[in-house]
Amino acid sequence: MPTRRGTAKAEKSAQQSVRSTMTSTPFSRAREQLGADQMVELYRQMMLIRRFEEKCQEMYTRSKIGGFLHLYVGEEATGVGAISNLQPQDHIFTHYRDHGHAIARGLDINPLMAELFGKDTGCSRGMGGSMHFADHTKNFWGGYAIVGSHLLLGVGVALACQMQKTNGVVMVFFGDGATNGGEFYESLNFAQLWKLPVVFVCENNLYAMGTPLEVHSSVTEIYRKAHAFDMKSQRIDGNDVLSVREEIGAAVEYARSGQGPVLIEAMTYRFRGHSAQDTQKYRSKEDVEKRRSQDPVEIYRRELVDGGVATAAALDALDAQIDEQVEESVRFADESPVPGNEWLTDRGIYAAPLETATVDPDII
Amino acid sequence: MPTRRGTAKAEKSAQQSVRSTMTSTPFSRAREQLGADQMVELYRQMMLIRRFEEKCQEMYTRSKIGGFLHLYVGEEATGVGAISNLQPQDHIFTHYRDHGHAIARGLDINPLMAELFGKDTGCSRGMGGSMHFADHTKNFWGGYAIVGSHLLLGVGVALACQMQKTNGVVMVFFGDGATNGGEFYESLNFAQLWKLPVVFVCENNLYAMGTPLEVHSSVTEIYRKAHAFDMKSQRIDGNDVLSVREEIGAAVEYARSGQGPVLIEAMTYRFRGHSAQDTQKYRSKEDVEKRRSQDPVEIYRRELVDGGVATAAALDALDAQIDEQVEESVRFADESPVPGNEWLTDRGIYAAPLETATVDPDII
Amino acid sequence: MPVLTVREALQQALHEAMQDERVFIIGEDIGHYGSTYGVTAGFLEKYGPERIRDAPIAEAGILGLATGAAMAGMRPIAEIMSVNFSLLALDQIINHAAKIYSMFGGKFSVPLVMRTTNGWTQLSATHSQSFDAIYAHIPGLKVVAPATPADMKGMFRAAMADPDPVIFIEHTLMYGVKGEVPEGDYVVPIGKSTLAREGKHITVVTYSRMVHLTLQAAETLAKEGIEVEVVDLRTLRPLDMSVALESFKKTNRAVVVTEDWQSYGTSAEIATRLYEHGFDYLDAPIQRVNFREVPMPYAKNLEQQVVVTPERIVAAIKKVLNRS
Amino acid sequence: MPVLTVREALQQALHEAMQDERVFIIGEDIGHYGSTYGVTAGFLEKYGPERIRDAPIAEAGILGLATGAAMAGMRPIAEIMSVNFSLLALDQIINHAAKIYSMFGGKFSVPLVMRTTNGWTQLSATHSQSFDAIYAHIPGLKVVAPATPADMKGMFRAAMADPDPVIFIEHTLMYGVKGEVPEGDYVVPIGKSTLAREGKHITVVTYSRMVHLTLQAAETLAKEGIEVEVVDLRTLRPLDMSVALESFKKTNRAVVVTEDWQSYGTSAEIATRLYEHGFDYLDAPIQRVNFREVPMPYAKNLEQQVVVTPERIVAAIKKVLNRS
Ligand SMILES: Cc1ncc(C[n+]2csc(CCOP(=O)(O)OP(=O)(O)O)c2C)c(N)n1
Ligand SMILES: Cc1ncc(C[n+]2csc(CCOP(=O)(O)OP(=O)(O)O)c2C)c(N)n1
Ligand SMILES: [Mg+2]
Ligand SMILES: [Mg+2]
Repeated sequence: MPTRRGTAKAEKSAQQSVRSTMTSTPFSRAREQLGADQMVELYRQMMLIRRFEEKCQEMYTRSKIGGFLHLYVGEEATGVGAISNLQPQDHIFTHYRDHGHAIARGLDINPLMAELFGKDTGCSRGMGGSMHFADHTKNFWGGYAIVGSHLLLGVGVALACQMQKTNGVVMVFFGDGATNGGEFYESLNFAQLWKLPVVFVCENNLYAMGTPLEVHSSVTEIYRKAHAFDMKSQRIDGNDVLSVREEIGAAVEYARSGQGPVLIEAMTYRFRGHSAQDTQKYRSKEDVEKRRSQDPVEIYRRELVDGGVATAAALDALDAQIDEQVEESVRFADESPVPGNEWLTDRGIYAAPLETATVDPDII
Repeated sequence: MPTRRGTAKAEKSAQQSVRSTMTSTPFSRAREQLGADQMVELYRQMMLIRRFEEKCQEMYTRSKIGGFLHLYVGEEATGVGAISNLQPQDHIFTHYRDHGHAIARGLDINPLMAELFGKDTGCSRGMGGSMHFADHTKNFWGGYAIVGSHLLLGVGVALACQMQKTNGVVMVFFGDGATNGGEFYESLNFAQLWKLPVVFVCENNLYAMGTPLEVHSSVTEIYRKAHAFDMKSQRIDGNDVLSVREEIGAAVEYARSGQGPVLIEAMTYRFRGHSAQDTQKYRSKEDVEKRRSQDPVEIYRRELVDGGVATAAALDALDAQIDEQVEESVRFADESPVPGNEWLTDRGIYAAPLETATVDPDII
Repeated sequence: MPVLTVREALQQALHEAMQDERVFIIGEDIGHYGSTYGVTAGFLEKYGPERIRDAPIAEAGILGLATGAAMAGMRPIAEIMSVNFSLLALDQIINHAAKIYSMFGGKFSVPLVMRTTNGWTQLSATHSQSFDAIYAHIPGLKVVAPATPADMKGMFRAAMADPDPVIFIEHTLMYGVKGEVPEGDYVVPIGKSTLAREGKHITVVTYSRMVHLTLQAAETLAKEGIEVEVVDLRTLRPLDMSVALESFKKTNRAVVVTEDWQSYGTSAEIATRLYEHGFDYLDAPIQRVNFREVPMPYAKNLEQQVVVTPERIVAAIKKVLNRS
Repeated sequence: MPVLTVREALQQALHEAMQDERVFIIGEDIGHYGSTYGVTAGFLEKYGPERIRDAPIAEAGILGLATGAAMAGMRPIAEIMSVNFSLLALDQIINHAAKIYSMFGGKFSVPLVMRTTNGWTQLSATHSQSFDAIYAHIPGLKVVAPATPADMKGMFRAAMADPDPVIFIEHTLMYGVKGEVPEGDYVVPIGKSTLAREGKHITVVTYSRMVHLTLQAAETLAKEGIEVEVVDLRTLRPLDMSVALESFKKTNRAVVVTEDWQSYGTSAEIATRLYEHGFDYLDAPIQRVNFREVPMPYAKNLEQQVVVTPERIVAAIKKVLNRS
């Protein structure tokens, strides 16, 4: 099982690799191509996701947040690395485990925390909650909670991009468990058949809820599912933000060039339970501890310091700033008003309510 | 495009072939292993299907048959060759184009014609019509009319076979068009994941209704779709009954041995429209004529005669017998009573109707 | 006014819709095959494969792609050949198209039109269903089922102009029905029922193909001096009961005719609304005429008894009238 | 009699069912995860992976396989974690499980039990729906939604003994509800409604979790001298109205309480049947109490207004009583 660059290497289908191999390392290339500021920015995003979600957990325990809470803790490198390749005209669709993708796309965390608190200032006006973050100004089309079902929406937006000639690319995130439902395959066929600009990013964290990969899928190398459609695909190490950025960057360029979609399987691991309800009897504490000791955020921090990109002191200062920012988001959410009752009328359901209402206003 | 043994050869994935290649021909091997009677029996079945369906067309024009009528004319070699490998304890599921499979499985044509006439003596008591032939005594589980949807039922029966240790194998027929819907992929995953004894037989006749293969599927070699599941698969010439029998025979044995499912793609062609309503503007008359000139039934007949397996006179006599049999089925159907009104009550809907009825008996 | 068939009226509306570059059609066998019921015949040749998209047999895919494209500024028309197959797309329709506007706080909208057909003709159990009640049950959708060529055209235009997902229900046995169709910018708003025939003795509330059968029944009864008022609902969601209630207040008696299974079908909601809002005007229980509640048999002798006929409508009307 | 929770009663019934070798359970996260709502916790360890089949996230597949296996002599229990996901399996359920018996002339049967859950708790629009009306609309299915631990056990046994497909609807907010449960061979037949509370002033017809909320409302009203009779339908298809009508004839007034959207929901059919068969006993229009007809909002202040509460039931009852 691939874990970290240097310790293990993600398996790759030779035929499917979307970029040529080089002798330098992702780190050295990043230093050249990205520069220090950008490299620290990736760290900042990962750490912001981490701290934001730790706060979410706390707020959930304190019943400030309701419903389901699916944390991304441990998987930050995948979302941050992947999304760092996108342009403003590009698009994102994701599932219920959507906090990380939203933050990586640059959504302000105040409306995110407010969303979790069910407030009117929330990014979805308090109507969606944790599973349904969205921001239309950032082409962040939202988190969806029917497993596998949103892939088709992403492919639909890609079709719009192609027909409108916007040069936009759609990135769709989903889990390993989402690759067994019919809608996944229909998505791949449509995307490849019509050569649509989609990058499918499967975050393979080895479990679908509590069902292990090998119990739910006849093929455990998810990237190989693309072979049924002649689609380019690749398995990558999802825990190394720089290599994620590179590999998925190549996929984004491929899709943007009009050659068709790509399926990326990013190997990763979630440190927390599937949702706040999970007792995690399907995996051992030792396994989880072992993975936690290879924390992608920690390791990247060390790399930055060891590689001379940033000083520990600078990163400490950044961390403190992040903590403050997260605290501020809680204050913002706390002080925000709850959504109004117009959401219980046709005005809350339809872009164009009709004269004859569908919701009886006189309902008891 | 593979057509006939000798003129073109069906493409095969080397890795996927389920039987070892030999230097002798299917014909010579058949003569050794099957013997003349069995070889003629295959001819008889193909010809019976052909004549039965020509009669169906006639009866449809005369409004004796209603609804949709999807003829198998031109594809007989696939069904007959495939099903000739099955034992009594084996099972068949098929789609709405089910006449050929039913006859190849040995269903008496009298109840089949009666079914088409909507009679009580029909194989499905007149409740199903052309698309829903079935016979529980022959493990012929019926034709289904929601494209791709019945594959899952077949996999479910295979699960029962495995759990009940019956040693039975399930053969499921469907078209090229059925391999794009989600249920197809879910079927393959379940079957491979649980190593179920299923032989999936895709009859690739190059069109889904009027939509050409390359317009509906990103990969036009359907057998390759099995690669997403590590499933054995193979493309074969579906127009040569003897090679169909051999190739699918190997697949059946593989499935029966407990090693898991196999996907067979049989290349074939339907001579008639998709259904009786079809104007066939999506293909040229010349194409159809060309394919008709390579009629699998005719060619097999010539092979039998040229190879000295049967005399032309003997086959003529057989044909005459078939004609008579088909006429008899029309008489039988004509003279049979229509189904009774108990089908309009709970007795027609439930194996165990309840005291409280779901169908209001006093309905106007 | 020109007389057109339902098919021709729809073709006109579709051609008009195609003037908008954001519009495209996605569905099975709409192009190369020439369209199952002939509505989009010639469209592939005229508009090309970019805009007339023959889709794989993947109903969830068709609806999912159309929904996504609609969110991103296109105006897709998704065609599901038969409503029976739409079950495969219900997750997309109910969990996405109907939810996206409110679930994301009104930030996205889904200007999608899904065309589909009810119908039967010895097609047996899986090809003869109506799911009108399922669609009409879902907040977030608008559901229309016009009966006349004019309404087909006018309501299709309204559907295309609407920024919300509209389920547009046609009927395979109605494509040949003829009627006058106004030319030009003719729009019939969603959510407005209408009177299909004036009468005074009893109100029949119905929609889609049943309007025509009810009118036949009304003709028959007119000869016996019974004047039937026929209300065509045209839209199932939102359900505009104003015309029906107005009529009911005059006639005090009603029959509801719908071509679906009775229990938990559309006639239940329609009847309940009549009872609820017309309670003080009620002279007799409302009769419902529907499919008999069985999977549709293939055999013609049985099918004929399952489906609604003018005779069954006449019988129901007489039953209500005799009662008082 | 032992007092059990709904969860425990179901567990008992499931363990009993597993005594039959033909029975197996197929569903998502029923095994390794330990069961989403705890019902099948420990089953994998006890019965092994052959019979406790953790399935991929493929709802159509789960139902399709279960239907096929049922046809071939097994007695599968298919679990769909939440009814919201069952939309993905509706084609299998409606076009296959419900049709196979009659479509093939009675030659095959489908002894399948599908367990699934309604429920909500700030889960937003796609995780808080009820599709009771959709299932209850389909001939060929039997649809039950018991309210008490005893009925859960007794009706689950009846469902397992039934050779037809049974949709068994549970509720995530009801697993902890306690009640007495008879031991041994206790069967509650499908299709029989029952009286949950005797009263004389008004009849409330309801089922599933709403029974408990209605009983709470009845307690409140009892203090004001209003005696509410509560009918628990228990089965939605077939719909046994005998107990409700009997009660209605006594009280002449009724409220229908269901936890789904009002329009075209289960309350429409229930109310219509009351009107149709109780017409001569009617003193006032029937009130319906349901979900407000919107996709469920996440925000708690809004969700609380969408869902049915004892207060809303009380208000509806008072409205009906004041009217006459
Ligand atoms: C269609 C559907 N079935 C079941 C569920 C319940 N469910 C929510 S998340 C989940 C597991 C998904 O696993 P995976 O795709 O690997 O994503 P991960 O949570 O691991 O990121 C399940 C079964 C659902 N939301 N939708
Ligand atoms: C789910 C579904 N969608 C659409 C249809 C309508 N339809 C019936 S047959 C058919 C084409 C199927 O093509 P293929 O699978 O290649 O089989 P063939 O008819 O060529 O044997 C279509 C679109 C259907 N019956 N079911
Ligand atoms: Mg996962
Ligand atoms: Mg085909």
